[in-house]
Amino acid sequence: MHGEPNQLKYTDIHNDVVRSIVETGPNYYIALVTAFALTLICFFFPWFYQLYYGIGAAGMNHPSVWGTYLASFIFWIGLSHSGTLLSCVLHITNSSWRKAMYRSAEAMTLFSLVVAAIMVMVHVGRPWFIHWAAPYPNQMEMWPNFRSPLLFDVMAITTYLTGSTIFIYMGSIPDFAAVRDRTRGWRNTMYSLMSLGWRGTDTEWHRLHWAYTFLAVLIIPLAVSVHSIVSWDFAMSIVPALHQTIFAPYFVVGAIYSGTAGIVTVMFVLRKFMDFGQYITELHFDNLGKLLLVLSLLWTYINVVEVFTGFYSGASGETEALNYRLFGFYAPLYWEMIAFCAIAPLLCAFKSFRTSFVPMLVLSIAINIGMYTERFLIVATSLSRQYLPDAWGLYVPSAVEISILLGTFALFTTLFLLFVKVFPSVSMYEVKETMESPKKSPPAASEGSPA
Amino acid sequence: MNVSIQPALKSLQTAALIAVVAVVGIFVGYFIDFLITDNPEVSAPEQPIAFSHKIHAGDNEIPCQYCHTEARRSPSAGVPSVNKCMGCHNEVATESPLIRQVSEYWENKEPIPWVKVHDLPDFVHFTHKRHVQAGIACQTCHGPVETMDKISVHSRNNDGPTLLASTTGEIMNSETSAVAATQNDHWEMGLCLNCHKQHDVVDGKAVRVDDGGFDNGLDCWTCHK
Amino acid sequence: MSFLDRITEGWRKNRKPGYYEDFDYHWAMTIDLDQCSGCGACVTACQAENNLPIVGEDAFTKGREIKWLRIEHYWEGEYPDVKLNVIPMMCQHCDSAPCETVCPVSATYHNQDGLNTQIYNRCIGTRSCAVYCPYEVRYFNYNDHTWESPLDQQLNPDVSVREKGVMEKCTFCIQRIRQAKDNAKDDGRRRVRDGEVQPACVQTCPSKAMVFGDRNDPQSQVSQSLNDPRSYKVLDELNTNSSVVYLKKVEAEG
Amino acid sequence: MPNIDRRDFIKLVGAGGVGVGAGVVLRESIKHPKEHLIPHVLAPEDYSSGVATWYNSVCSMCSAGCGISVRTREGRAKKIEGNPSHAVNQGGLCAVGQAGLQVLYNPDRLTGPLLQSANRGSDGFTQITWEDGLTRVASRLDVLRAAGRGNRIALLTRGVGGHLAELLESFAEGVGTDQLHHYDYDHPHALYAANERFFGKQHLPYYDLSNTRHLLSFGADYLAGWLSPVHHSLGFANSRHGGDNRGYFVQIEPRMSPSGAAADEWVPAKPGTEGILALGLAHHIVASGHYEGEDINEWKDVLSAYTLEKVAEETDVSESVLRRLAESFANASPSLAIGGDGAGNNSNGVDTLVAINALNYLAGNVGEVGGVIFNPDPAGATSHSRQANYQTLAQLAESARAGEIDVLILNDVNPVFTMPLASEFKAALAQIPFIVSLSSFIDETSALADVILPSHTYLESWGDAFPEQGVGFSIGAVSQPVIAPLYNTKATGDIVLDLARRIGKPMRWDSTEDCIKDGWNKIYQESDANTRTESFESFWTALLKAGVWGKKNHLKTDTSRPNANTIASIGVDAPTFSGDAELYPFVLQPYRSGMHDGRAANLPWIQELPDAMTSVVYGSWVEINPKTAKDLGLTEGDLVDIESVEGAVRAPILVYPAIRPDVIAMPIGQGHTNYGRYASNRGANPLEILSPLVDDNSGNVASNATRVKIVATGKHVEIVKTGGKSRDLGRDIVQTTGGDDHTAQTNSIPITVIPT
Repeated sequence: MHGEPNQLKYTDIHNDVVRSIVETGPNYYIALVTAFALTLICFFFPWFYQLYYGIGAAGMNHPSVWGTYLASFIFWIGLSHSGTLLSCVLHITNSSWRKAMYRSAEAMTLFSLVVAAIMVMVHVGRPWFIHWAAPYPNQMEMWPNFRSPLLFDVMAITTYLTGSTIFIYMGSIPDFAAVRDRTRGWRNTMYSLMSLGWRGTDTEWHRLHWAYTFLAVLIIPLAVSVHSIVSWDFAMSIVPALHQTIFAPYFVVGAIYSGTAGIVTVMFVLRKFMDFGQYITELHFDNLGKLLLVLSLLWTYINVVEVFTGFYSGASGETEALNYRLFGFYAPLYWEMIAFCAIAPLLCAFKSFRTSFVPMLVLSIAINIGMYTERFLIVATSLSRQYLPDAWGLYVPSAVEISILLGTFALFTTLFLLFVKVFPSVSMYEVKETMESPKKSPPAASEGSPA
Repeated sequence: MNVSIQPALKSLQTAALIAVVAVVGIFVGYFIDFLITDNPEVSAPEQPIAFSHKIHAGDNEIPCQYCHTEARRSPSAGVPSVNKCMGCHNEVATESPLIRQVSEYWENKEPIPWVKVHDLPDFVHFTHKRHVQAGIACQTCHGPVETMDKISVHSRNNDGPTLLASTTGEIMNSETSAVAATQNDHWEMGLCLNCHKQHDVVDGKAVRVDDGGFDNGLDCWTCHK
Repeated sequence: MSFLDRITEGWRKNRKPGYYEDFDYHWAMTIDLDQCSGCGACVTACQAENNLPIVGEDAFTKGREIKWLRIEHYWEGEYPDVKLNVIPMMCQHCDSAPCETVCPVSATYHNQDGLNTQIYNRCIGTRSCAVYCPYEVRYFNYNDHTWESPLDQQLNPDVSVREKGVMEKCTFCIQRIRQAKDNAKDDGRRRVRDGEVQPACVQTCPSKAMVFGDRNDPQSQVSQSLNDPRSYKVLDELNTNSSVVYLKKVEAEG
Repeated sequence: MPNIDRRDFIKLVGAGGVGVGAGVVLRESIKHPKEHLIPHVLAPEDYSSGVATWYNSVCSMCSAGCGISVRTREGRAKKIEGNPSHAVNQGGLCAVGQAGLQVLYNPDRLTGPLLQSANRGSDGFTQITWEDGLTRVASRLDVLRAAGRGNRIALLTRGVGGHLAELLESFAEGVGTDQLHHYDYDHPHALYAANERFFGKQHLPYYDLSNTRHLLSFGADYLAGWLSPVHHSLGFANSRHGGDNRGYFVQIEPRMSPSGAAADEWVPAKPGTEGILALGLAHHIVASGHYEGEDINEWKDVLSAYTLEKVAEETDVSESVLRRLAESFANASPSLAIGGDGAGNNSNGVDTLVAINALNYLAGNVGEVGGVIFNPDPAGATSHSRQANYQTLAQLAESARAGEIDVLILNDVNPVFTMPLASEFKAALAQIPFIVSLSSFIDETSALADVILPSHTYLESWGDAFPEQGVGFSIGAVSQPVIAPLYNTKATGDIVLDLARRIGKPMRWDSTEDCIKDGWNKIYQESDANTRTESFESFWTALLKAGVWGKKNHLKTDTSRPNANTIASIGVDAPTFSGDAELYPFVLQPYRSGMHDGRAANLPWIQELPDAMTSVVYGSWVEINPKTAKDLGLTEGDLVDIESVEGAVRAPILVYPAIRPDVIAMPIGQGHTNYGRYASNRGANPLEILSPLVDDNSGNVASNATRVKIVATGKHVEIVKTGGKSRDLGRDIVQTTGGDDHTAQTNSIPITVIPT
């Protein structure tokens, strides 16, 4: 390995990370409060109003009965594919540059999943009955409909959520232990609970590594299945421009794509505001940049395929839907998406671009805007142009919807801010793995450094 | 330095205890309210006139349908009109204070605002006609009304074998009755479902069968609307 | 026979075409487009029978009307050789209905009479059925609807008033079917007579363009009407296998 | 267990308390509210809770007189359906008929007598008692009657048929006035006039659509408003698929109506030239020897002017089309030509309709099955003789201005809305010292009343109807109350009877029911002995049960051959229009949409019923040809002023594919200013700007003869409509098939039998 980490001592890592947890500047609190306030104002208040008034608070209508809520749902599910999936792949492929960033990446997974789950609640008309979608014995002797792709969704997401939670938690146990040993008072109590009495014996390390790898292998297919299944919500319908076999890979690629972009954003933030400069380096941005390039090409290819099938089908419904997407009411959004997700990422071909932080940040944000647009278009354009022209309609999001959309980001940020104060946001022991062992034996006994 | 989880857990015990107490409290509170405020399953609601089914259906063995005449020909069993009450009580027990109340209503030509005890949600379609004609005893769902002074929704928590009166009025026990009491305790979908699964309609009468219920009887639209 | 075999067998049984013919009734409707004048009497009749809300002008502007039965208009040609084709569009009660597979809570399903039914109080409002339905005949309650007193006294007690967040659609006036069956039982008949039950739209149609009845009974008017050479199904290419069959409009030369 | 010190214990107690509280609140919040079971005091015998009861009655939403059966539950009307045994509608019912329930349950209904305590036209009405209201009116009437100036009392009522009409007559007699006017905006005055001139009969004949094989409809929207739409729909359907060969329908009108859409052929002739076109066809029929009667020469003479070339150029319909139409009309047998409002409400309206009668005569359709059949004289009174046309009302207004009217009694009639502004009718009413209204609603006219004595709706009161357009034989039906009155209102008849009593001119009946029964008793007596039931009472019960009475007596007309001077009088001049063709390039066609003449505009179901052609709801619009729109640079939703000589109305543009470029059309019914929450201040009323151009033969205003211009306002509004894109983009949604693929209808329609 090369880069700054080599100049580091193990202790520096500990100090840095623990500092990031223990020492909290006013900026953090300002950030946290703002985020939380925004969450309340932009997310929860509008949502409660909607619960009271009905979905009519949103802009949906007949025939466009789905709207931004579902788009956000897919978007956040997509974002969730950044972390866990990526980190699993990289873990298995032993790409060591992953180690500094994967913790926060996995955290993203977790929180985007949580947000996505909440979006489902926001989306349905009677969330107070949502439990009926879960299979449990009841006096009505009613079971959910196991043929429904939506039910597949519920299953897939809950599984994925559980998987990722265990994964991130298990990965951080040694670090909890490390923090535990460096903190006093309630923190110490908390971390000694969370570290489950980790001692750092060889057996423990052995077991951890084994289980960790096992989970990694387990989660990869899971992650892929999740987004395939999400895509089936649409692909299994017979709506023109949704009823397509390409949808599963389309969604998976899209998911990883936006996820990776998401990681870039978060990396930048961590690097900037928690000065992890030495751990998150050009190297990471360089690699992520390459990844983005590949993914964008894949994504573009699938879009071309989609357009072609639409055009080649010759079916009035398909062509009309396609035509509407490309040149209809929402056309500007479509071309914005193409610009952001197909053209802009080509810049990643240049190393100079990949290794410069701010441009990468801009790109990553642009990509995620584009990806959100994609999800929105999938919902909006196809539903308003279906088989019976006399039933065509137009869907424009309402203020409540937009506010809730922004609110989700605030919610996500809030969760993430809390995370960085609880979890060591850089995996200490794995970063250490990337360093040569020090000349003399490490100072503290139980820092859980690998033998 | 201590790595054990024990001390941490110890220090949390009190907090945990408080939490537990609070949660338990919620359930307790719910149940208390369930018991003390008007809940037809536990305490019968106060009626404008303390009418006793025990006296009428029990002691004097007046058949249910003498007053609830529409049960056999209409979805709703119907509440007897005031003049129906007066029909008897012109002669019977005219001096008792309760009957005086009735006759007051009658003289003022006002209806008696009975409080509804057996209440189904508005999205449920239940027809007394079909069930009565199938020979199902009123008590199957309404419980031993003839033993109740105050009418209340019947839940079979503690009382033993329910006496079931057939629709014609003569008393018989659960063995001989067309339909035995269902096992479900509460006035909810399961109650209907059990019965519909256990019974089949053979030339107009409900008969107990073991292979789950009759063809349309389990369709949601049988009872929902 | 292994457990799996039994599962698969049961599945096939339920998937095989004509599955619903095994049941007592298979309700179906034909609409003769050569007789329909698009007057809209059926629309109002439906609204009166099924407690459809008066949504108000604002809801119409937002495209949130609730009309279980609507008249679609399709112009053809330009002035002066211009024609207007109208077609009443309501739930087609497809025997292989896309909406039924997608509902996560089985709020919509196919019942023994070949009806595509919707249980309002089971619906959680994912609205996916409306997306999956190619006929766009499922309508969603975007908010609670009110009837200005005393208009509420007109509400039909046999049909529940749907609350906010619930999907609703044409039921072939299932409450009338239920009533007819009830009457049949009272007369000790096993079956409902042909023509004994008519949905509100069929009943009121001034030009008698609609026929409703039991497809399983070969003698019924609707069965005969189904054999009409002019009969066709809208969007038949989607294999929804719908129970509403239209009779083609005739273009005669003077 | 940790050792709990005092503070912990307090904490515990506190937590427990909070928990319990939360629990109680929780259940209280989700608990069902208490419900009550309210029994009858004395249960009526025909009542059973949870079981529907059906009552047969008559629909009074328009003059067609369809039979209805009303479903009631727990004493409340729930649904109106057509009475299957009534020959007029045979179970069918139109949207407005269905919406009758909302007349009954309308939130804007008047709940009791009102007195205008502020100045007129304001909403300063105060509740008064019936006693008070009736005495106020009676005293006024009594004074005038006693002074022998009863003629200063005017009665203006909506078209009331049957024995109520007689009741009103004798009331008018009682107070000593001949100023009794029935007024319906859409009463076919021209048609009556034409029939009188050609057939010598002041009746509507029965147009037997169901048996005709070829229909020429001159601007008659017979499926959606003209005379008896439901019965016509039945006939239309039956002619299409009842018999073995399919009827062919031609619609001749400048703007495609629902009937035009349903027809096989739509001929957009110039507005007002329908008669000329008819005579053109007649000319061809005579010339090509399809007609050989001995009066053929007279016909030749009178028709000589109407050669196909000339007609073609006057009507803007190609000669070949005319020839084809003439041929198929003459060859098809039976064939039928009808002329409706589109043709009748022109400057040459009556001549036009006469010409159409002539066409029927020449094609040998008069008195034939599938042609024009004459009804027997209706068993009960009809209102035509008393029907007020534009001139009559204008005179009424005139005499009001001259101060010759002291009291005006209005019954459920709204001329202020339907009369053109030019007539200054509203201003005239202001001159009348005392106005009484018997309407159930506040509308533009009854808002001007001093006293309002609200009457029952037709679902709460007695009445009967003898459909004028009929079914070819005597038919009548009784309208009975289906539910107890909702409010403190009285039946119109009872109010009138009461007034009569109070002015010391009691009539021979003591209630409306009595009056109706009395009338039917006569009918019962006249009925021939062998079909008669044993007693009137049994007849009466049977009548109420069936909801309809009919007698298969057919006036086989003596196809009264028009005499020479009738024939000589035939001829249609070119239509005249008010307004200069240069300044006002377009002819305005106000047409009846779903709202009847506007009286249905306060019914939410009707407001929310998408228009049959444009799927527009709530509000009105201006239909113009796409080409015209293009030339004027207008698109859908552009707000424009429609200006005539008399004034202007404002409405959004709706590009309409099937209307002549030189014509614009607007629906009647919207534009109410004071007609309840659902109708008020919505859309525009085209009738306002009509110029009072009267066809002297009918005395009615030629409502299709006003020229207008379109002035763009630059504003834009969104037209509220349910339809998306109304082109099917080759998706084959509405499929069609060739005429040869015709199949006989499998559901046999009950055909009204016409023995000949």
